[in-house]
Amino acid sequence: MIAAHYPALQIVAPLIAAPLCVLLRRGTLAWLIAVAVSWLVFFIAIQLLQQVMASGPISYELGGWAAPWGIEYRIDSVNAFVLLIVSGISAVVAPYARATVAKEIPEDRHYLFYSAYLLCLTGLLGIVITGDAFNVFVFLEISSLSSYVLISLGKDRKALTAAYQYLVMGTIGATFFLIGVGLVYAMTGTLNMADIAVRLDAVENTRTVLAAFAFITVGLGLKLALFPLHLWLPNAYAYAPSAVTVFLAATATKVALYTMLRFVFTLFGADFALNVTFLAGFLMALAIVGVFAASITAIFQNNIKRMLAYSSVAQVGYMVLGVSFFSVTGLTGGIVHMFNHAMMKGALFMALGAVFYRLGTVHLDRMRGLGRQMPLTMFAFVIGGFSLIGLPLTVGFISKWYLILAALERGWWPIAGLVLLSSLLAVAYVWRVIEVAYFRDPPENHPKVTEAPLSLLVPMWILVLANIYFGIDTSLTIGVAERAAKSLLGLGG
Amino acid sequence: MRHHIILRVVAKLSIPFIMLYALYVQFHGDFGPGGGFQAGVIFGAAFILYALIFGLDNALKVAPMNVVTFFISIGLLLYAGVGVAALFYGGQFLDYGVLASDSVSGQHLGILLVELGVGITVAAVMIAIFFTFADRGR
Amino acid sequence: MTGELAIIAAILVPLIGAFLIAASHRHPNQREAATLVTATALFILVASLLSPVLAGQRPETTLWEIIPGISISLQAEPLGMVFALIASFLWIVTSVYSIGYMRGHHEKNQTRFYVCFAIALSSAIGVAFAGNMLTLFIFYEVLTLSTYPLVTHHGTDEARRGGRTYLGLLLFTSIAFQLLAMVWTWSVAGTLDFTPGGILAEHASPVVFATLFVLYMFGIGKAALMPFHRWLPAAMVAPTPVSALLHAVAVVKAGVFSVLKVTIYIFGVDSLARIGGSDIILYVAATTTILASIIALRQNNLKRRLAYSTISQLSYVVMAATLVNDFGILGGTLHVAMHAFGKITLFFCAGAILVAAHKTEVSQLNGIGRAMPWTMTAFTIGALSMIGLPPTAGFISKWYILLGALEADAMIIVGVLVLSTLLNAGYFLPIVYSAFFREPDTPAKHGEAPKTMVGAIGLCAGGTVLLFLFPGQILALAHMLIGNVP
Amino acid sequence: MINIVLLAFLAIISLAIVRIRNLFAVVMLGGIYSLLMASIFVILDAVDVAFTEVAVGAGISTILMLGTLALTTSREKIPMHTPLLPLIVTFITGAMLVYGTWDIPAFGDASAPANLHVAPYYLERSMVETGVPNVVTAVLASYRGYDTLGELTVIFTAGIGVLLLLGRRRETPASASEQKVAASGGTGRSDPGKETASDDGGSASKGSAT
Amino acid sequence: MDFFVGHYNYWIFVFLMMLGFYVVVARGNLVKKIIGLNIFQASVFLLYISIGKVFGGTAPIIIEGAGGSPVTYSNPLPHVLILTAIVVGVATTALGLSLVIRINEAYGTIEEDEISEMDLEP
Repeated sequence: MIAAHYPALQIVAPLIAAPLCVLLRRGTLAWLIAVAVSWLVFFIAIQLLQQVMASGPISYELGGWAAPWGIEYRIDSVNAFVLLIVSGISAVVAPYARATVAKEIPEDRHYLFYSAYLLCLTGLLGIVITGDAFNVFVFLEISSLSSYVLISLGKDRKALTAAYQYLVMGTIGATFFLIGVGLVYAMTGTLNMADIAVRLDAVENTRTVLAAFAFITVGLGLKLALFPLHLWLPNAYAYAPSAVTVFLAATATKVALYTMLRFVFTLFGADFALNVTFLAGFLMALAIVGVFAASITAIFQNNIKRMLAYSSVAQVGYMVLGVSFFSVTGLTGGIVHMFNHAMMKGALFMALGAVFYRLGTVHLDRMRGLGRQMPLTMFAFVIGGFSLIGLPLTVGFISKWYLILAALERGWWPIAGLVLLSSLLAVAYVWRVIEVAYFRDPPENHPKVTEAPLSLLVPMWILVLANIYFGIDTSLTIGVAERAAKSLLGLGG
Repeated sequence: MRHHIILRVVAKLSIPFIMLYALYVQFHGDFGPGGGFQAGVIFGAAFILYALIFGLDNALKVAPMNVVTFFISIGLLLYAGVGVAALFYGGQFLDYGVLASDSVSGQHLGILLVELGVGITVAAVMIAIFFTFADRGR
Repeated sequence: MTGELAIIAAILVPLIGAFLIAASHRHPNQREAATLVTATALFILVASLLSPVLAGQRPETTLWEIIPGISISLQAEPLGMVFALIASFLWIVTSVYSIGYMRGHHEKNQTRFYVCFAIALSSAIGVAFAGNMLTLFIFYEVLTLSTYPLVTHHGTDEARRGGRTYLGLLLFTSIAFQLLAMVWTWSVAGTLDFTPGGILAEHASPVVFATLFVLYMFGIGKAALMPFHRWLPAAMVAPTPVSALLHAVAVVKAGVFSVLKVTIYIFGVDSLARIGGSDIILYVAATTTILASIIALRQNNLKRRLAYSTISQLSYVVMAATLVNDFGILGGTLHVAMHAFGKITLFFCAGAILVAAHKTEVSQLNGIGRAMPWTMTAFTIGALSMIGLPPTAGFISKWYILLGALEADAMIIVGVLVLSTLLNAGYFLPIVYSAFFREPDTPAKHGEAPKTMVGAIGLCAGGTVLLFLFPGQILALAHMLIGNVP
Repeated sequence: MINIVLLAFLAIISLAIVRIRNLFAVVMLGGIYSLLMASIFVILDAVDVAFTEVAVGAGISTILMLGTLALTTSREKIPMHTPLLPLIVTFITGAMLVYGTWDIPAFGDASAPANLHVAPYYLERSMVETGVPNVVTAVLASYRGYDTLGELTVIFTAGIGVLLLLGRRRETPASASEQKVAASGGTGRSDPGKETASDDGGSASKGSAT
Repeated sequence: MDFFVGHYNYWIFVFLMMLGFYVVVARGNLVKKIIGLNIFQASVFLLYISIGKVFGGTAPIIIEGAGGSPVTYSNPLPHVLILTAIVVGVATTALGLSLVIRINEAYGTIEEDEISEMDLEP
């Protein structure tokens, strides 16, 4: 009986937990709740994924009102997978948060912090799970508002400006999205995604629908930090509290990309996107330029968190590139890279969080000789870096493989070449850190640092091992991603 | 402004009525315009007015911060609680129909409760935000 | 034990060894004992595979699927056996040698050194026994990464720069060309398994076929074809045992081995001969041979001279492969082995000279033969082998390559071979001459290097001669190889 | 017709908001903007929305703005250069929207898809199914109750956020060390600070009333 | 003319949207940006409500016993959506303003260019 309500619980559990944290007013309790809830939603997400893979899409009508009149959850292989990513990351970040939060946030705010964290989780899950276009907007705002707050809690005052910048750009993005949905509603009279998909065909060639498409993609592009719209991301990730950076970097952009996929493929349909708009071309160009611009910028960063933030922009480029092929292989690559990137960036930012925990900074020269002082942390960083570069036996390699394959399938071997070259840029910026950490002597004038506490190392290494495991056994990731890609392209699944 | 006798008197007189009006808006929302959200804002406005006229300290005496935050959570919990209750009565989440013997009165009850939840949280949040803003100013 | 198990064990043993070494980092003796034991165990394992392979069996095992349709799979076939045998045998020698060297030279981070060495060996064996291109690629990359810390071992600015060049070039070539070629092959042929006669011929158009061949050849940067050879001299900053590892045991050998493997099992010799596409590389290799020799001629630093000599010697193998006929393959395969022994001898000598006499420049070697007779005799043997004169192993392989060139009646290549032989003579014999027949500038106050080192040197020099006298086993393996080539 | 006139006013007011640099005036105009918007909503039969817009736009937002101005400054600096890029971006966006509205069903058209597909169901059935005459309330609280739950969560988030950002600190050593901000705004001001805030509010609201 | 009447609302909405958007992207004063954001969002409310208007319709509150003459109502759905949107708007404003206050405390200014100058010197 309870299994029937898993979809609702997925969202309601964190949603109820958030005010509970505020009621209890105890940091530790709030943390325990956060951990418990994260694990619960992770468990539910696994159940849902199995259910979907076994017996097709699930629909859950909220308030018992049938679909076009009420709001429904619609879970298929695509968003079940994204739910798994988000909740999985949260399940490892929540335990990780304890130590770093204790260090970075005044003690009397902890319960509020965890409440905000849970709200962010609620928002992200809510965006992914819903089958209603307007409902996406509501939960988008929940996640956005909470992430503005979370980011602004960073120790550096730049965190405030970063959060403000994000707030402005994020709100613009959300409002664009809202305009788009409004226009769609004006043309179809419905807000239910499936319903829209059906009724759009009739009015597909009107200017209004075209405009709607433009506004929705741009709006989501802002949230996704697609190349020219990425300006908010680097500072936001660089100055946010460690735990927040890990969580957002691993989940937020993925969710935005998922939403874009959902609207482009499910609502408007691949043919519309390909033929009426020139989306594929745009996306590909932006993706390529973005990958190179961001990677090159990353090479010149001395604040390593900032460096990885830029690399995140580049990685978003890879995902979008995969999507822009509009082929099963390409989409598979893009979708699986969502998962893989969550793994690698999670691990990397966790390692940096541990460094920050000990050093109080993530500046490159302060990391000299860290390979000896924090061996486990830095080795985690190394493996994460390999994964970022796309070396074999890591998840990064799998993503690269599919992207190149997709390019070659279409006969666009120059694209494949560019992808490979860009991954060499990754070598450049990853190796700066590795060299400094392992082949330089630690600075004398600074006190000797020791290895990070276990509460940081364990979650970090869980993700590191995930990087390796899913790099050598891709049956789960590729399996789901391929099916998701097929379902998006309307080839069943 | 603490010295403006007229203002004080007017405020003293009007605030109860504002609150009364808020309640009216709250519970008349089913029939006329209005509902939990508007009611909450108006209710909050009453406190804000109080704080403006009699100063923040007195306002905080009437509505201490931790009480306000308590209500912030309570409202949301009430709303979500109604939804969960529906689960226990064997309906979908937020399906008020199952809350009472017959569907319509169930709906009625549910709507009443969630609107109340909305009202509480909105009012509390408005008060909290204004108080923190004002508090920052000193 | 069965062949399948032996293959897997051969890859696992060095890894286990690495753990043991790391575990005993506080007790040098225990650590080095672990190294030696592991090395010996590995050699025995590999040798145990020899007889079944010679008997015509192809023990193979498929582990799990990495990407739908492509698995990690291992197979022991003649070519791989040659490489594996050399690598595992020379590891023993190198370990013996490096114990003396590292102690005599008081290096730091010795544990990291031995651990990475073991991992490198494990991956080298993996390359040797790879059953498909993906497996080969994976181990190839692991080899690159595990040798990087060895190259950067000293951690000085120069070392870091060298390391950067080393890693940069190897990763660049492998990712930009090899990976691309591999994915392309997969999307064209739908398989990456190494199959006698090749997998591409019937799927790819001549243009794609040729393009892919070029991509592969440059993609295998470890074969040091110009213009991607710079990493080899750059890696000279590393300690001598590492140079030995790079030049003889694992790295460059993995390169030329992959060249042969790809030529034979991905493209197929006769398909290449029929469709063509190999000529470009043939001439690139020829040019590399000559240029490298000329550069070597002008190097005064002994190790750099050896490095450039290696580059030219590697191109022999590439040439041999791209002659695409039986003798070529035969010669190439043999040369992998023969050059290994010759070159390791030379490097050990260079190291011994460094440790004992603290000399690095060719010009300093006058009369050193008096002080270090054993070392310099070994050096002479190695030099002869490089030049390709009897009674040394180099003669045999070079002979077959020559035959190959004649059969392909590529007179240019014949000319190249002759010329390069002269050049080799030109940059090795003077050293030998001045070492024995010139008066020392200053009376030498040093004797031979530590015993372990001299022992290792003797072993290698002996090997070089023995391979000339009894090339039987390796020859047999190589012959099976052309047996496979229809 | 009155609709057209009010909309014109709206446009003018917002132009003024863009031009004027005294932020107090701007905030007041913002209040008027909301009032106008609300009256338009009334004309467009959206009474609930109008109600809310007044309460929020003219009420809460204005108060918050004034509070902020009291804590910061009320003069906007004149930028030295007129930014070109924003203009271009704005015009592209606007052009795209005008283009988009070309095919949109005419305003007030009863046969527009929006008024034919889902909405009629609510108008017909809500009374029967929920017994609530105010259809907006019915849809808000029941048919799309989940949206409203989300909406409430947004408000909740805002509350938590403001408390996290500005909430009074219980002086623990942790928070003391955390005091990175130049204490100016935090502690420097004394009671009058708030007084001015409310004072401005009072006078200004008189101003808007007249 | 009909076309004009039929699209007037939307064009006003576009105009307001542009103004608000311009203020947000062009102005350096953080408070002004927030105000711009408000105009920007409010314009969208206008869009939705205009979509929902039906000529000759009345507010969607069912009048009891009006059985005889069928009453036409305006579309309630956009109203619901906008109620939510307004709330989201005020929430954003509140957060934005509190950020502005904190920024002012940390930097002593709320002008973007001055802040970025301060951020340049580490």
